[in-house]
Parts: sequence; C-alpha cells; structure tokens
Amino acid sequence: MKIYQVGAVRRTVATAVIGTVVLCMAARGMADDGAPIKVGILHSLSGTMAISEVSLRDVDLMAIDEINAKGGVCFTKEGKKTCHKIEPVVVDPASNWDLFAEKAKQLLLQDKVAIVFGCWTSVSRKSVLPVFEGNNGLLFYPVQYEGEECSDAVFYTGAAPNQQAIPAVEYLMSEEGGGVKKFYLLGTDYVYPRTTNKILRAMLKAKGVPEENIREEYTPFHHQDYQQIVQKIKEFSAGGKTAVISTINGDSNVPFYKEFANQGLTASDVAFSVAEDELRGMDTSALVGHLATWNYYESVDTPANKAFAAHFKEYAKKHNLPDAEHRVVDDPMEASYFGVYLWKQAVEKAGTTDVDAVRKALYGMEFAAPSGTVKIDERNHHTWRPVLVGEIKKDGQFKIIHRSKGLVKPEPWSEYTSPDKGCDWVDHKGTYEKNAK
Amino acid sequence: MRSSRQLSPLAVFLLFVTPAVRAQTAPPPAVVQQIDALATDDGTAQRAAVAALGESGDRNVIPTLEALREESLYVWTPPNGTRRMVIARDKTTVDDHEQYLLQDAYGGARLHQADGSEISAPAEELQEVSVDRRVRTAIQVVLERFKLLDSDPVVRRAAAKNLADKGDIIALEALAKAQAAEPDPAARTVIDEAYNLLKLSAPSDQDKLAAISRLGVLRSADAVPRLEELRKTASPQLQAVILPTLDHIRWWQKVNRLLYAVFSGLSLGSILVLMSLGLAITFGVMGVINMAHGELMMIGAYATFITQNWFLAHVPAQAFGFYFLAAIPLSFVAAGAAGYVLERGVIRFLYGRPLETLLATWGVSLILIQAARFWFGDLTAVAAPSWLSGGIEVIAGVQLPYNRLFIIAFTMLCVAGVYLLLLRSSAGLRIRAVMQNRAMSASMGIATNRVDAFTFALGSGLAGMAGCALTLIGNVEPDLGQNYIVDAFIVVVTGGVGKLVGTVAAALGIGWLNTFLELVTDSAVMGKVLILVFVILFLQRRPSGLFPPTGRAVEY
Amino acid sequence: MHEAILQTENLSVSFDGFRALNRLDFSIERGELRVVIGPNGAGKTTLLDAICGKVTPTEGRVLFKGQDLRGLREYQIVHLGVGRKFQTPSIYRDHTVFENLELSFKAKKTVFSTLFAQRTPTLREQIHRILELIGLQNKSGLRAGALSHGEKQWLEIGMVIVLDPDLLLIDEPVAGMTDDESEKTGELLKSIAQDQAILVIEHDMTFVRQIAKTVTVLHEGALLFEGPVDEVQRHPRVIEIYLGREKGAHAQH
Amino acid sequence: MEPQAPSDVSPQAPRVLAVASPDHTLRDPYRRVSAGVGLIIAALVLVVVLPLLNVIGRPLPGTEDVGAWYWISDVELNLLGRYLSYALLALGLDLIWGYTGILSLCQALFFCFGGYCMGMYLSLQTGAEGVYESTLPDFMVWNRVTELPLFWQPFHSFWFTMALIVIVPSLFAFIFGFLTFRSRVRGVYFAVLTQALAYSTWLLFNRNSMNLGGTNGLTNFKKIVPTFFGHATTFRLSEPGVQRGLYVVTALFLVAAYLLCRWITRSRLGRVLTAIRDNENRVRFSGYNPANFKLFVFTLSAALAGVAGALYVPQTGIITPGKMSVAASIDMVIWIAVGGRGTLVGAVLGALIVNAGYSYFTTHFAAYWPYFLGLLFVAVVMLIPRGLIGLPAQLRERLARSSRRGQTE
Repeated sequence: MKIYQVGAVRRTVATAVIGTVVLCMAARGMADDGAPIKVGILHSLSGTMAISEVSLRDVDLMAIDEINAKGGVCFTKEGKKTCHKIEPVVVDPASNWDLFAEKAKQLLLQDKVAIVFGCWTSVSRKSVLPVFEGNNGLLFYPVQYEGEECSDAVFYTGAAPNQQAIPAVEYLMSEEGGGVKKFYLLGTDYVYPRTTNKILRAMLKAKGVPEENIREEYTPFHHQDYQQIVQKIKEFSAGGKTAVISTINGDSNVPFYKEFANQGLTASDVAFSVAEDELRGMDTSALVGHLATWNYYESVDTPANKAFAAHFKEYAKKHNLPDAEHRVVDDPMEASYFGVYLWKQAVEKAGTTDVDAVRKALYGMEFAAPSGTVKIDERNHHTWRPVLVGEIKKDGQFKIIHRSKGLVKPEPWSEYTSPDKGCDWVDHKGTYEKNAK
Repeated sequence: MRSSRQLSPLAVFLLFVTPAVRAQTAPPPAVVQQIDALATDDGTAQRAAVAALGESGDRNVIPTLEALREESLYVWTPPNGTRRMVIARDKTTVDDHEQYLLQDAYGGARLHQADGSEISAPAEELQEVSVDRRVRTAIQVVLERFKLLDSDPVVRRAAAKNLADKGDIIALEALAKAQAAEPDPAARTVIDEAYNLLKLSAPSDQDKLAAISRLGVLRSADAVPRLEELRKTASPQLQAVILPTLDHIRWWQKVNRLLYAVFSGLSLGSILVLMSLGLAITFGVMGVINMAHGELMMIGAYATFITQNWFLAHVPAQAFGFYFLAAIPLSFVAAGAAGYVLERGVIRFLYGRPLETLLATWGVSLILIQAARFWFGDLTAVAAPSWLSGGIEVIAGVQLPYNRLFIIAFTMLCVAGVYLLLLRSSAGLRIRAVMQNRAMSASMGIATNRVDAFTFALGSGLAGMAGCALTLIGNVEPDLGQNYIVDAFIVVVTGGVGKLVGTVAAALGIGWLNTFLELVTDSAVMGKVLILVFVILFLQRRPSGLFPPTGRAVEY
Repeated sequence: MHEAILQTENLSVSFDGFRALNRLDFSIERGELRVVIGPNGAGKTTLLDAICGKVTPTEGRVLFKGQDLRGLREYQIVHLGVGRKFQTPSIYRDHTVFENLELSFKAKKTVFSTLFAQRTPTLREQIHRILELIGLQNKSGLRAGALSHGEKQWLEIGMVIVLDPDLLLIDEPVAGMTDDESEKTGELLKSIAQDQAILVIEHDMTFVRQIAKTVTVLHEGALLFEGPVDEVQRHPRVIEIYLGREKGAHAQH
Repeated sequence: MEPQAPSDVSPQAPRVLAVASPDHTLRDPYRRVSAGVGLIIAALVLVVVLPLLNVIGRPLPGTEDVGAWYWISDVELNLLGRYLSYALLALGLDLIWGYTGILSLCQALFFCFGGYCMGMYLSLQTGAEGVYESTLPDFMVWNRVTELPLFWQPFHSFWFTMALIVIVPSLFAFIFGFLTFRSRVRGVYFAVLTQALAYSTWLLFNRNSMNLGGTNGLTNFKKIVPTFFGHATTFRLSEPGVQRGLYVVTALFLVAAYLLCRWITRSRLGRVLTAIRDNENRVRFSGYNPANFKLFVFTLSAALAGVAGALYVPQTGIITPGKMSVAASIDMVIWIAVGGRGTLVGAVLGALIVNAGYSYFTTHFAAYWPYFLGLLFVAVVMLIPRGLIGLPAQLRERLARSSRRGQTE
C-alpha cells in the first residue's frame, strides 16, 4: 500500500484523501487474466456459522482440485477443444448477512466469477438472492432448506422439504417406524423450523392426526436451558407412541439431548436434524438409536462413496485442516461436492461459461454422485435425490434403516401448504398457479 | 481412526452396565441352533429366532442379542475351519493389519487360543449379520424382558416402562413375576404401574376396574391417554371410576409441573450464580468490565474437554468417571492463568477506566474465540461421567438429574469458598483493603500489584470452574461464553455491584422468575425477553441494584 | 434584615442506621457569613449535602426562603439560589477557566437555550469581573486542569459566585492553601458576604477568626453551641471535644 | 482526589486536548480558515468528485474493457456509500460517547429501527413483483399472514416512512433514556442496561411472530418511489444510476449531519456535554439538569443512527436482526475509538477505516478478521487512547517529553 505524503495540506483534506484511497484499494479485487475460469466460494470462515461452512469450502476446493488434476474444464469452442483450469476465489462473509450480499456483488461484478458456490443459512441465501438475480449470476446452494422459493439464479442441490422433513415423519408413522401417533415439533425460532413445521402440521392434519396430538415449541438461538421443555415433552409423551421432531439449531442440540437423557425420558423417538459433521464433536451415547433423515450418509455403501469419503480424509490431512484425523463427510458436503461437478458438466455441455447457456444445460442433467445418481430437475432448479432415514450409531455415523424407492422429485412448493403452486422455469417464469391454465 | 474418540466412552459405559464376568458354560444345543439361525437375510426368520432365544430364558444370549442389535454379530469363516457366530467389537493391530478381537456369540467372552492369546480375525473373514428395524424392535422387547431380572434396579425400571409402552400383553406374566421378586421399592412401583397399564387391555371389566383404581393410586401419567381411550368404549360402571381417576392424576401432574419448575428455577439460578461469581469479583470488586469473562469460561470448558481426552488415552477405563473431578481444579488453574496473563498484559494499565476495560477485553474475547475455533475447530461436548448421568426420581414423574443436583451443590461450595476467602481470610482482607484504598494499602506494605493480579486470577479461575460445570449440561464450543455474558452482567448489576449476597440473591431471583415466566407465557423466548424487561425496569427503580452500597462518599 | 434565609427543622439524615445528622435545628440570615465547625464526622458536610439536595433527609425539613426543599433536585435548588463549593475542587478540567465560569453563569439552562446561547457582552463583562475578583484574569484561556490547587479553589468559588446565589455553601475553602492564599480567600469571602449569605465549613481556626462573626459548632450531628468566635473558643465543651483535639492534631503536623 | 469519582463507575475519557478549547481554534484565524477550506474540499470530494469518477471512465459494456484507472466501479462506490452511512451513525455515537462520556451499547438497535422502517417501505413497494406475486411481503405469505398488519400500514407512504425513520428510533431512545437518566443510571450500569436492551430486542426481532421477517429480516427490494408535490417517480434499485444517487444522498446527509454536530459541539450545549463527561456532579451544581442534556444527545444520536440505517438498507439490499446484535453495537464503539473520540472528524474517519479494513480482510485474509479486530480493540485502548486523529499530538507530546527529559539530565 502506498503512503501518501501530505505535508502541510489541511488535515481534513488529507484524511478524506487517504480514506478514499484506502477504501478504493480495499474494494478493488484481483485483476482478470483470462485463461482460467474463476469461480467464487462464499462460505463463512469466521463467526458463528464457520463451524458448519468451513467444511463446505474444503469440499468445494477438493472438487476443484480433482477437476484441475484431470485437466480442468474442457469444451469445444469454435471447433477447437480447450481446457481451462478452475481458479477458486475464496472470500469470507464472516457469518454477517450483509457481508454475504457485499461479497456476492464483489464476486460477480469485480472478480467476474462464472459461478458461485456458497451459503448455508436461509438468511444468507435470501441476502444474496437479489444480487444474483439482478446481475444474472448463478449460485449453487448445497443445504436442505425450507422451500417456498423458486429462483432461476439458484440451483438447489440440498433437499426441498418434501425430500427431508416429510419422509421422516411418514416413516415414523409407518408400522416399521413404530406407528407414532403424537408429534412434538421442537425447533429454534427462525424461518427454517417455522416453515418446516408449518408444512408438517398441514401434512399431519391431512393424515388425520388430531390437533391435540401435535405440539409446537420454539426456543431462542443458543438456548441452553431445556429443563421445562423436557418436562413438557415428558407429559406430552405419556402413554408412548410419541416422536419429537427436532429442528433445533446447532449448539442447542447438546443441552437438549443431555437434559432429555438425564430426566429419564425414554418413551419417545427423536428425529434430529444433525449430520455426521455435527455429531463428530458430540458425545453420542445418549443419541444412539434416534433418527435423522438426509439424502446422503457417509455410511452409504458404494465404492464411489467410500472413495469420496476416503479422498476427503486424505485431503483434510494433506491440507492440515483442524482435527483432520476425524473429519467426516455429510449431506451438505456431498451436495456441495456434486454441485461443482454438475456445473463442470454443464459448462462442458454448453461449451461456454455463459450463465444462460449453463443454466439451460443444467436442466435435467445427471451426475453419478457418491450417493448414487442425482439429477437436476428439468424445470424447477432443485435436485432429485434419494431420501434415507438413518439411525444414529455410537460412532457418530448413521445406520441407514429406510430408503426411498429411487430418487424423490423435489417440490419447492409443498403439496400440503401450497397445493396450487408450482415452480417451472421452462414453461412459466418461475412460480405459477397450477390451476390457472 | 476416529473410533478412539468416539467408541471409548460408550465402551466404558457398557462396562458399568453389563455384568463383567459371565459363566463359561457349554451352550445348550437348542440355543446354539437358534443363534446360528440368526445368520439369514430373512427378517421373519430372524424374528422367530430372536423370540425363541427369549423363550429360552438363558441370560447368556443377552450379549448375542445386544450385538445383533448394534450389528456387531458376525459369521466368522476362518481360512481353515468351520463357520461360527462371533461378536466383534474391538479392534487390534496384528502385523500392521487391523483385526477384530473376537468374542463368543454365546456369553460374549473373548475367544482365546489354546496358549491363552486372544483370537482375532481380519475384516475379510467376517460377515456381518444385518437386521432391519423390526427385528431390532423385537430384540428390544426380548432384552427388556431379560432386563426385568437385571441386577441393576434402574435397568429393571426402564425395562418395565418400555414393556408397558410397547403394549405387549404377553409381557404381563413376566411383569407379575418380576414384581413379586423385586426388592427395590421404587422399581416395584414402576413394574406395578407397567403391569396395570397392560392389564387395562385385559378382557374382563373386573380386571380393568382393579387396574384403573391401582393406576389412580400410583398417579400414573402414562395411564391418562389410555384411560381417555378406554372411556370412549367403556361400560357405565367403568366410566364412573375412570373420570375421578383421571382428575386425580391430572391434579398430581399439575403439582409435578410446579415442583419441577421450582427445581429448575433453582438449578438455573445456581448456574447463574456460578457464572456470575467470578464476575462479581472482577467487576464488582475490582471495577473491571471483563467482556472476556465468557471466554474464560470457555477456557475452563476446553480444559475439561482436554482432561477428558487425556483420561481416555492414558487412564484405565474404570477410572474414566473421575476425569471430571480432575477437570474442576484444572479448569480453575487454566482460566486463572489466562486471567493472570490478561491482568498483567492489559488490564493493569486500565484501572479506573472501566469503559476502556470493556473495549479492550472485548477485543481479547474476539481473539480467544477465533483462536479456539482454529485449534479445536468444532462444536464438541464431553461425555458426562456415569455417576452424573441420569437422575433421582423424587416422586413419580419428577426426576431430578444428577448433573443439575451436582451443579447446585458445587455452586453452594463455591459461594461458601469465596465468602470465606474474601471475608474471613487474611488474603481476603488484603484484597478488600486494596480495592477500597489502593494508596493507603500500598503505604502499609501490601504489594498492590500482586493483589490485583491474584484477585483477577481468582475471578477468572471461578469463571473457569463455571465453564467446567457447564459442560455437564451443554456444549464445549468456541463462543460458549457469548451465550452467558449478558446474563452474567445483568445478574451482577441487579444484585448490586460489589455485593456477594446481592449476586446470589439476584441470580436465584432471576432464575426463578425466568422459569416462572416461561411457565406462564409458555414460550422460552418470551420468558427470556420479559426477564430483561423486568431487570431494566427494576434498575430504574433501584439504580444500584438489590443491595446498594451506601454512605456519604458513595456517588453512583 | 433579621430574616432567616435558610432554616433546618428537626433535620436528621441516616446512613444504614448511622445518624449523620440528629434532629438539627439551624438557621442563617440574609447577608450573614456563618462558619460551621466540628470534629470529623460531626455532620458538617452532610448538612451541606442535605441543604443542596445531594442527600434526602430521613426526617425533618430544610426551608430556603421559606420554601421546603424536600423532593427538589440539586439543579432546582441551585436555581432557587443556593450555590455549592466542594471540599476538593470540583471544576471542569478540560475546559478553559473562562468556559468554566461561562458554564456556571446565571442564565437559562435548558437544553435549547444553551444550544442557542451567545457570548453576550454582558456575559463577558461579568465573567471578567469575577476573573478579577478571584485573581485569574490572566489565565482566562488556560485549561482549568493546569491550574494550581489554590487557583482551582478560587475558580470554584468564582463558579459559585457567578451563579449569583443568595446562599453560598462553601466546604473547606482553604484546605491545602498557603497562609497567603488563605488570607486572600478570606478577604474574597468577606467581600461577597456583603450581598449574600455564606455558610462556610472550616477547620482552620486562624481562618475562622479572620472571617467569622458567628460560629456554629456541630457534634455528632447535633448543635453543640452557637455564638461569636470568642465565646466559642472559651466554651468548655467545645474545647473538650474539638479545640483540644484540634490543637493536638496541629501539633502532629 | 475528587470525591465524586469512585474508581468503578466514573465515565472518564482520556484527556482530550484537541477539543478542549474551541475558543482557541476560533481565535486562530489561520486555523479557522484552513479548517473551513479543508471541510469544503472534503465535502466536495465526497459529494461531487467521487460519484463523477464513477460516471466517467466507465468501461464499455459487453467488452473486456476494465475501465479507466481512475474509474470508481459501482461496487466500490456502493461500498463507500455504505461506509458513509456508518460514518453518519458514528457521528451520533461520538456525541453520546466521545463528548458526553455515556457508553451506549445499543446504537446498532437504532440503526436497525431506521433500517427496518426503510425496509418495510421498500418491501411494500416491491409489491406484486415478489416471489409470490402478492402485494404482501414474501415472508408474510409463507407465514400465512393474509392481511397486512396494522403497524405496516403507514409504510405505504414515502413521506410517512421518512418521518418514522427519525421518529421511531428517537422516540424509543427518548423513552428509554427518560427512564434511565432520570433515575441516574450511569456509566457501567447504563452500558450494561443498553446491552440488555439490545439483546432482548434482538431476541424479539428473531421471532417470526413479530411479523418483521424473523431471522431472515427484510430483503428483495426493488424500487423507491418518492412523491414530490403529488408526482411519484420510480427509482429501480438495481440501476447503477440509482445506487449512485443513493450514494450522493448519503454523502449529503453525512455532510449535513457533520455540520449539525459541529454546530452543537461548538455551542455552549457542547461544552455542557463535555462538562457532563468530566464532572457530572459539578454540572448539577452549576444549575443544569444533566438528565435533560443526556436525553437530548441520546435521542439525537438515535435519530442519526436511524437515518444512517435507512440510507444503508437500500444500498445493501437486506436488513436482518443480526445487524442489531450485542456484538454489532460494541463493534461500532471501536470505530470511534480508532478515529479519535471526542472529535467529529475522528468518528467519521474511524468508521470509514475500520469498515474498509473489514471488507479488505475478509477478501484477502479470510478468517483473520477477528484477530485483527481484537488486536485493534486492545491496541487502540492501550496505545492510542486519542485515536488516529490524536496520534500526531500524542507523538509530539511524547517527543517533547523525551527532549525535556534529555534537557534536564
């Protein structure tokens, strides 16, 4: 950075000038040098969300490494086959939602990246959405979410509600799942649990579960004191056949299940929304036997998946990631990973990184992901994935106890809460009314 | 590779629960035949075999079934030998190859060679017997029945409860037998309840009537939904009994809820006391607004976490449960040392400028959080030692968790300790002297620098112990302290700065009020918000807190 | 002329059960210069605190110009015409001497009137008069924190004077001053006392003799004796509890 | 020893020499003129030159052209615009903390009140252009709210919104301040109380049932439609020209706020404020009611924060409860401390530098920002208590002191 000599110039002027220079230098990104394709990685590396998102950055970079090692992204343009290395631009939105928008803008306009892989929380996605829509950018979003969104700037590789929450409850209601009759919907008070529970409630109602057999309860972020809630669950679950559907966020899980175990609550099943990466640090003894529903587990028994998991462990060790020895892969990580490959395939098919062409190429595109073949829907920007119900094992892995027949079609608009709505970017411009032909 | 961290706590846990030694008798052929029959993909056949094993009444099949449930049961095909069923859990390394140590499928004892060495096998020779959930449910029922005769009354009670929940009328007989043999009164009550719950499904009204009145006497919460169900179809004669019984049970439920609220208020309050105690010293006595107080708690929590891991690696498994006792002083020392460094490095330059200490320590806390994130990476949690797991059921339906009882007792000890140290010891006299009049104390030969550093380290150490205790109920994570810091300040300010008794009173008051508000508003969020509103309004009425410092020289 | 400007009736102040003032009846007339003496803990400063609203009486009342001061805030009492100087100089260290006086100057003191306040010629003139009176005319632009201890004391007295109060409460004005300085202070107080009533707390008997006509002796929060200086010095009880000790204390210095 | 300064509660600022005597500055004609000229130049640079540089030198669309070297890109100008709105908030915070010595840890709250008012207006303007093609804001549709809640109604109107942006935060600050200042809650107590206030409001705003978008806050803004003399003009937020306009408006507001604060701090009121910081007890005995003065300055700072928030939101495109967290408010205090508390230029400068540093670090040294920020907190408090603005004076004094020591030896 240059130091400006200001000599006898008035203090105020000097400060204004220096300030401006500093700002401009800060805001200006790296220069564009042409040949490699720049891609943006937009995951929090500091702040509260770093715990979850750092792993996604790692797996993104690993996929990019793999692709580059095999020569990069190759396509034929004007009769000539060229290969391009992928150059990741990693930024840190620091778990600050405004900064997500700022960094997204910077990636798209300043760094001119072809694609962005990023976000975890709903709010971070909502914050960058206008940026991507307004500047014709493309985002791969790898986390399960509450649905009710239909944007042509985003490809959702995580689960829509009908691929996660609903199958979990359907399973619990089945004979095999224990014929659960009463549901305690417990979550952290924010959009994802609220929306998910709204859909679940509608679905339970449709299946004839009476109102008094459903309870909803929310706690603040980082809630630690679950004494009374567990006492309430205890009362609610008297008589058995009860399940707690938990959408508790992050660090509230442990206080909840410790209280759960210590108050001697044994009668009910709990479906947690925790994945391997979160279980990695927990004492799982009190969680064994409880359930979760995801579209992928590290324990999926295929050679491709074993290779993926092993490769990641190797990658973690090679790059000295914290706690490298115990690193695991989980659903959002797999979704991040195959997202990179799907995009690569689409670029190769389209023969360009142009957003519109890539988007078109992605419709209906399939990829042999670690969990098996996945497919981008032909119309709605979401991903066809298998649904797997897993039981938590003491080593923090899941035993897969139920799997869907084939891939489940993603429905961003739940059939229970918005039966008349659909999402279609081919024949309609996004969200449309199904009945209004 | 990750198993060393994950498996072992459970291995230890199992060690405490299952009887360690079993008789090494020759297995009856019929049982062996059923065990062999488990090795199939056919769920129905597996369920039949499981049921048959249950009928056998042979307790040596418990390890078999447990292994099957967690899929540690294997068919072992040695290179030159006959297939047999084995249990394989623990790994060992033989000639640089990972191998499984084998256990007998019947009885679960380790298999030994003729020369006494343990038999192990590579993974290739082992074929897992996999089961579906329905088989596992079946195993559960069989195991519960076995557990009715377990040596541990806690296990027997859980088994009875589970059998009642499953609603399997076949278990009635087993329960009756178990009840007759039950020596433990609490367990007998639970078995009694389970028996009568099942008896509600008995065909005769006479049986039902007896069950209903008995359940009423037992105030069985579990009976409520079943009685409701029964009411719809019952004869008028039964109806007349069911209604008052329901009322009676419901009334007791309300009493239970209230009792538990009182307890959880006390528990929450004692946690608040524990985390505010250190702050009461650093803030209340020394006038330092230590925003890194929460991070000192975090250091204490990580000290506990490291202690646990060290015990896992270096201490025999039987002694693992004692790690927590070792962790308490260690967390005190770790956080105290950090506090000492903080005082010497930063705070001593800022005495008398409280708002500056706020900013500087906030900066320190940011650094500590990110450093912890860098070193430890993730959300972690410690395994509570077995002697702090579970709880004591004081009356039916109200179980007081041991970890919370421990925290309450621990808090009382800490308060007593701090009280004695500050007000009844010569060190405390010096601390109070320096805090009241630095110049005078210095002229009387007190090394004020050392007293400052010691006092701050003491406050920090207390924060560390609070962090240690908090691992019993929550996570170990980098921003653990951030969850508590606002609460801790609120407690100290509400109590009146510099007053130990104020801090304790405010913490307990806020604990109870919070619990009460949560009960009334039926929402944890509103409870929390309202408590803050109350505190703000309270401080408007009494700006110096519950126990204000008084006197002519005081200017708040 | 013989009209009490300030009167306390049955005035008691307690802190945590300790009675700093005990049913004190006391009064001072317009234009009077009264000195209050008493050993440490006699309740002298508490008396001033109770008058100016810093502490609330537990019992009894304070009447200023016939008005009960109970419930009034300090600044309201100031506006009624009571000025207070503290034992140790309480001034605005980061402001200049001029600004210190300007801030104290008798004017409308609401938020908006200060926002639009101008430095009128009257204000400058008055302040310069006071500056001369307290002997700081050459230090008007100096940061007050840079003044010597004695100058700070004078500045604070100046700040009280510029309020134009009817009653000045002055707590140990000559503490820490040289003999020369205290004599000047005495003259200063005497010159003000022609228009305004002054209540002075002081230990220094030389100074007391210099300025006082009537002296009030407090002991354990109650009135022990009141009368001319000479009588006070002859009063056996006063000598016993106060002057004797004071002499002893002087000997130690 | 001052009787009214027990060590643990007195709000003290370090001796701020620079502002001690505006009388001096005014009396020195050279400095007075130069300060004035500097101010005008700085204002011109911010309001005219920078946006101009965004217009000229713009790269040709659809080419590989990166623009002239002096071109300030849309992203940069937008960033700067947001920093300037922070600077606006910093001015208010400096009034309350730097000048009056009251540490308020809930400025981010007022910022968000203003921001949410603007956000509500913008959400309603988005109208049927949202995901659901409903006139209700998107989040209400998925929360099954069928009718616009009553408290949203005023935000249909542009001018009502403009008024509420000032009224909501200042009224809130007024009520809170009235209760606290009247009962003489001071120093640390006030800081802790404001922190609790920020915390509880943050908890409330995270709730969906507040009908303010819960954790996701308000987003997906499309346009501003101000009405002038009954004539509505539509400005689409996605257009660079509109963003540039917002920048200019922000810069103008900053200049105006600076002038307002300068007027206040140089009036007798300003001297009362610093007097409260240095010796509140004496202020009372000089016949002022400190509570009223504090209330005034607290309310004013809240209003400035509200305006800042309202300017920030359309330039950022989102407002969430995360912005009003306890940490956010504390971070704001460090802007002032870095620039130099008790000086208006310092507050502005601090806000700009710290935030530019934030953007820079999170791009080029991802994940190291917390270390840097933490060190900044410690270093500023311990090494440069008067901030960057006071640094030259501090160095001069140190130099003078060491040379004096040299002479005496």
